[in-house]
Amino acid sequence: MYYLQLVINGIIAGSMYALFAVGLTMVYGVFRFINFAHGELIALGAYSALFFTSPPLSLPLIWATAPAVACTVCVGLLQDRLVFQPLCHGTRMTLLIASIGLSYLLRNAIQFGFGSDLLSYNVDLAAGYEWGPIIVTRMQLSMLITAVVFLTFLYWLFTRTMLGKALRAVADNMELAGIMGIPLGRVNRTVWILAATFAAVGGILLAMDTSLEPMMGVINLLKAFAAVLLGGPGNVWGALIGGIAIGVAENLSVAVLSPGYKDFIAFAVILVMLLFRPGGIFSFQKGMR
Amino acid sequence: MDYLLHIAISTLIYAIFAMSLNLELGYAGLYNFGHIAFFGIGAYTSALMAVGGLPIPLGITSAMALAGLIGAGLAFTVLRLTGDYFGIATLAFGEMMRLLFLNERWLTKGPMGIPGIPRPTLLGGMPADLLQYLMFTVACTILVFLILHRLETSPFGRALKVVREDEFVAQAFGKNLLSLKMRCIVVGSVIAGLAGALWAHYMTYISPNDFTLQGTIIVLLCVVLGGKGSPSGPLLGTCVVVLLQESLRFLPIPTDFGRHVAPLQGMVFGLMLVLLMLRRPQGLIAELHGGRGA
Amino acid sequence: MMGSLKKLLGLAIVLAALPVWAQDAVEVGSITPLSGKLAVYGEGFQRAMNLALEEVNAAGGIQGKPLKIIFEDNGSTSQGSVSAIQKLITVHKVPIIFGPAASSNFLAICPIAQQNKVVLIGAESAAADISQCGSYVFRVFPSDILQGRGGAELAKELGYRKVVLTYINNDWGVGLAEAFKDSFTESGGEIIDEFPHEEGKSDYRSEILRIKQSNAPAVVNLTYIKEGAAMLKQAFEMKVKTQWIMGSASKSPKLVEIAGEAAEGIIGTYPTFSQDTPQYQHFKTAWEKAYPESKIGVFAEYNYDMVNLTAKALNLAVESTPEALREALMEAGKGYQGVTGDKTFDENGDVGAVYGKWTVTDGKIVDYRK
Amino acid sequence: MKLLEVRDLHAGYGRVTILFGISLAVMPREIVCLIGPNGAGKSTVLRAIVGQLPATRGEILFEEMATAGMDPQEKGTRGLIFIPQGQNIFPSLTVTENLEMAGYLLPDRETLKSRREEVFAVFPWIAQRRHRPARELSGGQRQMLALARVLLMQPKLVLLDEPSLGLAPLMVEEIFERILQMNRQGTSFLLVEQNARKGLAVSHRAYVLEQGRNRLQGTGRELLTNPQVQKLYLGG
Repeated sequence: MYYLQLVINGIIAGSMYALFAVGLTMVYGVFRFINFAHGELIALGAYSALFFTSPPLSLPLIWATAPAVACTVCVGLLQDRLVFQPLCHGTRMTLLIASIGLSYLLRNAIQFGFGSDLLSYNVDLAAGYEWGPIIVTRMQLSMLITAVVFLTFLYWLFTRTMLGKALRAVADNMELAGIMGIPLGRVNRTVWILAATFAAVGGILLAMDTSLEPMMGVINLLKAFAAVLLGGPGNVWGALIGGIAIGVAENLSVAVLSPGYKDFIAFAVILVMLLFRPGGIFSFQKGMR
Repeated sequence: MDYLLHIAISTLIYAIFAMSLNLELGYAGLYNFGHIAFFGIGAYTSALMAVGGLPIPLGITSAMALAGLIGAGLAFTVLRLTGDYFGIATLAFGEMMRLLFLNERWLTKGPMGIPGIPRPTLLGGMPADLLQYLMFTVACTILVFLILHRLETSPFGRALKVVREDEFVAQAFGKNLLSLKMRCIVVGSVIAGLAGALWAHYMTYISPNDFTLQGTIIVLLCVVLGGKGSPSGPLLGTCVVVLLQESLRFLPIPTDFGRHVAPLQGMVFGLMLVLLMLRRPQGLIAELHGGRGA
Repeated sequence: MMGSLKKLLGLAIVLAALPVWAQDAVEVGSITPLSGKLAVYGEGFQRAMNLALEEVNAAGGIQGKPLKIIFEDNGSTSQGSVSAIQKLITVHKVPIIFGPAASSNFLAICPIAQQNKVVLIGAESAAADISQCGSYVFRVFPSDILQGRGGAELAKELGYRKVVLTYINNDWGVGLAEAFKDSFTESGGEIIDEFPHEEGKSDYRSEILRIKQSNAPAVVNLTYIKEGAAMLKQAFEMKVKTQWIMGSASKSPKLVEIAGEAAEGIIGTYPTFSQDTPQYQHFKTAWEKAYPESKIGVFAEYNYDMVNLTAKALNLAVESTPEALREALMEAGKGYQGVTGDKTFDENGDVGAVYGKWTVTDGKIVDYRK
Repeated sequence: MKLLEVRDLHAGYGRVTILFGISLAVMPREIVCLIGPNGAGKSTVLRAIVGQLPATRGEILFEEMATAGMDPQEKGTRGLIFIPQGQNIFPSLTVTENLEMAGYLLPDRETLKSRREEVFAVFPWIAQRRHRPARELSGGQRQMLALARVLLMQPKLVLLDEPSLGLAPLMVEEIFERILQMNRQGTSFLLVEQNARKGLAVSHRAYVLEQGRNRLQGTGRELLTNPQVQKLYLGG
C-alpha cells in the first residue's frame, strides 16, 4: 500500500510537471527552441493571482484566476512579439540564450515588484479524502482534476478544431503550412496563449499548495524539461506521460534512496533517455501530436 | 588595494573559465550548460587533496586530469546529441554533479563545504599573499590564452571554425567531426578544472552552492557578451560583467532602496542578454575579427 | 559598439573613484543576503539592524558621531560574501563587520576577517566550526552544538525515545542534525529513520509518507520556513498524527501564516530569551512602531542585539586598533543583557544560551509550558 | 490570356544569385515542364514564383496581376498552388486532416466537405486510411496525397516540384496519370522534372534552363526529338 500511495503521489506531482511540460513542448514544436523563460510564466501566474486577491481589488481566488491568466497570456504574447518574433530567423541558440535572458529579467522583475518574502494565498486547510489506506488531499485532487480538464481540452482542440489541427501542421512543417495558406501569425499566438495559460494555472495551483516566491517557476522548470525530453520534444502526449513517469520515479525513489537525491532521479532520467532514445519514448519523428 | 586585487583575481579566474567554455561554445558550437561541473570537479579535487596534506601542484594537476577524464566520459556519452539536446543533457549532468557534491558528505562534507583550503606556498614556505596569487593567476591566464590562441590558428582550430560555419562541410567530416568535438570538450574541461582549482585555493572555501546553474549562466553571459570564437572575447566579456557587478556596489543607493538593488541588477543582466541577442548576437568585439553577422 | 564599451568602462572607473562617504560618521559594515535564496530572511535582518541603529543614534551615537551601517549584498552566495568583505575592508576600511547568514557563507569569509584583523560578528550563523575561526570572529548567536543538545533534551523531556530525524539539506540543517543526533543517541535515544529533504521544493508528500510509514511518535524536523510550512500543511492533509519537533529557523510567524491550522501544536527549541524582560518589551514596541506592516522577522532580536552591543563596544574602545576593538567587544559582552539574554563571550567568541521551547497555539507562537 | 507570365526574373539566396533573367509563360489548361541539369535553377524558379524568394529584378504576373506583395494565402485563394519537393504533407496529421488543411484556401466548410467526398471517391485507398497518421504512408502514397489535396483546392495552376523523385516506376506512371487527369478537368501545371523524358512526354510545352538562364523552348514533342536535348538530358 505504501508503494501504491507513492505511485499516486507521483502521478499527481507528475501531472503538474506535465501541465508545464505541455506548454514547453508546444513552443518547442512550433518554434524549435527550448524556452527557459517558461518558468517565469508559472511564477507570473501565481503572483498576478496574488495581486488580484490582495487589496485594493481583494477578489476571491476563484475570480482572480481569470485576470491572472489573462495577464500571464499578455506577457507571453509580448515576449513573442518583442523578442522571439524578431529573432525567429536567427539560430536556435540565439533564441535559447534570449530566453535565458528573459527568464532572468522577469524573475528579477517579480522580485522587484513583490519582494522576495514568502507569500501565500491563505487557503483553508482540509484533511484528505481516504479510500481505505490510500489518502488523497484536496489540493492533490484539484491538481489532478485541473490537469485532466486542461489536457482533455487540449485533446479536443488538437483533434476536433481547424485551429488545433493547423497548429499541429505548423509544428510538422512550418514552410508547407505557410504555402497551404495556414495563418501562421494566428497559430503562433495560439501557441503562446495555450502555453501561458497552462503555466499560469499550474502556477496558481502550486502556490495554493505551498507558497509563492520568485524562484518557484525555475524549480519546476527542470522537471518539465525532463518530461519534454522523455516524451520527445514537440510531442504533447509524450510530455504528459513523461511528466507522470518522472513524478512516479522520483517519488518512488524516496522510499529507497535519500530524498536528497530526489532531483537526481529526474536528471538521470534525462541523461539516460537522451542516450538511449534521443527522440523520446514515443516518437522518432519531429512534429506535434 | 586588496579589494582591487580581489576583483582582478576573480576576474582572471572567471576569464579562464570563460575561455574554456568559449572553446566549446565559440569554436565547436557546443552549448555546454553543465560546464560549471568541471569547475566544481577541479575545485573539489584540488581542495580535498590539499586539505589532505598533499602538495598543491599535485592537487592542481590532478584536478585538471580528473576534469579532463570526466569530460572525456561525458563527451563520449552525449556527443551524439546535437543542439539543444546536448545543452539539456549537459545541464542535467551539471546538476547531477552538484547533487553529488551536496549529498556525498563522507567525501565533500556536503552543504557544510570545505573551509581552510591552503593557499599555495612560496619557496620560503609562506602562503602566497594576494599580490603573489594574482601573479600566479596572471601567469595561468596568459598560458591558457596562448594555448587557445595557438589552437585557433592550428589546423585543429581552423577545422573547428569550418565545422561551425558550414553544416554541409561538417557532415562531410563525419567521424572526424566527433573526434574534433571530443577533443574540444576534453581540453575545455581540463581548463575549467584548472580554473576551479585556482578558485578553491583563492577562496579557501568551497561549497556546493558555488557550482549551480547560475554559475554557468554568468559565464555564458561573459562569453556571449565578449563575442564567441575568439580568445580575447571572453576575457573582455568577463571584465565587463565583473565590473558591472562590482560597480553597482558603489552607487550611492539609499538604504531603504537597498533591497531593490539586487533584483534590479538581475533585470539589467537579463535585459543585456536579450538586447545582445536582438542587436548583436555575435558579441561586442566580433567585428574586430571579421566575425559573421547573425 | 566599441564606443559604448569604452563609455561603460569609463563609467566603471568613475564609479570606482567616487569618494568614500565622509568620515564624520563611525562606519561598520554588514554583509546581508538581499538577493538570492536567503533574501527572504535578509530584509528582516536589515530591518532589525536599522531599528537598533536608529536607537543608537538617537541616544547620541558613538562618542558623539553617528553610527552608520554599510550594507553589502552577498547574493546569498559565498562568492558574493567574499566580494563584499573585500570591499568593506579595503574601500570602506570598516573595523567591524556583521557577517552573513548561512554558516557556509560565514565560514567562507572567516579567514579573510581573521587575516585582516577585522572584527567579524555573526547573528545567525550556528555551525559548530565557526568556534574555531579565530580570535576576531564572534557571534551573538549560540552554536549548533548547544541547540542540538537543546533539541535532544526537549525530545526526551516530551517522553520520546524513538524519533524520525529529517533536516533541510543545507549547511544549517546538516550541522544541526549532526549535533542533535550525537546528543540524542548519547543519552539513549534511538533514531528510527533519518533523511535530508531538498530545499525549495513544493511537494514533500512522499517524504511525509516515509515518516508516516515509520509510525514514529515524534518527528524532529530541522527545516526552514517555506519547507517547514509545506511539510506541515501536507502532513496535516495526509492525516499524519505525530508530534513535530522543530528547530529555531522555523520559529516564524510566516510559517504559522502559511501552514495555518497545520502548525498548531508543533513544539520547537530555540535559543531562548525571556519575552517578559523589559528589553524584549522595548524591542517589540519599537519594532511594531517602526514596521507596523510586518511581523518580527527570524533572528531579528539577535541582529538588534548585535548592533547595540557593537555600539557599546565602540563607545568603550579607547583607540581604534583592531586589538582594542576586539578587547572592547569582549568587555562590552561581559554581563550584557540584551533582548536575547546574556551576551558574555567565551574564549571562542561564542555566547552561551538557554534553550527554550516554543509552540503554536491558536495561530500564535508562544513559549511552551507543560 | 496568359495564366502565368514570368519576365526577366532574377533571384537568389542571400548574396548568391541563381536566376539571371528567366522568362516563361503558362497558358490556361496547359502542362509546362522545366528541365535542365542540376543547379540550373529549376526549383528556384518555382520558389520565386510563390514568393519564398524575393525577386531582385523582373516581374511575375498571375492572371495579369503582379504577385509581388501577395501572401501565400492570397495566391492560394486566387488559384495558384505550390507543392514543394519531398516534404509535402504533414506526417503527424492523419490523412483526413492533411486534406482538411486545404480548407484555409477554400471559401467555406461545406465546399471542403463535399470536395473531400469527391477525393475519397477518386482515391478509394485514401478513404480507407483516412484516420491513419500520414507518416505511415509510403513515398508514392504521400505524393498522391499531396495531389489529392490539390484536387480538393481545385486551383487554376499548380507548381509541382519533382513529383517523381525517389518513386518506383510504376508509381511514377500513376502520378503522371493523375496529373493528366486533373489537367483534363482544367488545371494547369508548371512542373519541374528530373526525369526529363517523362516530363516532356506529358507536357504540352517545355523550357530548358541552364545556369539560371533560358536555353531552349518548344513543345514537348519538339524537344523530345531535338538531338541536342536528347544528347544532354535524355541520356542518348
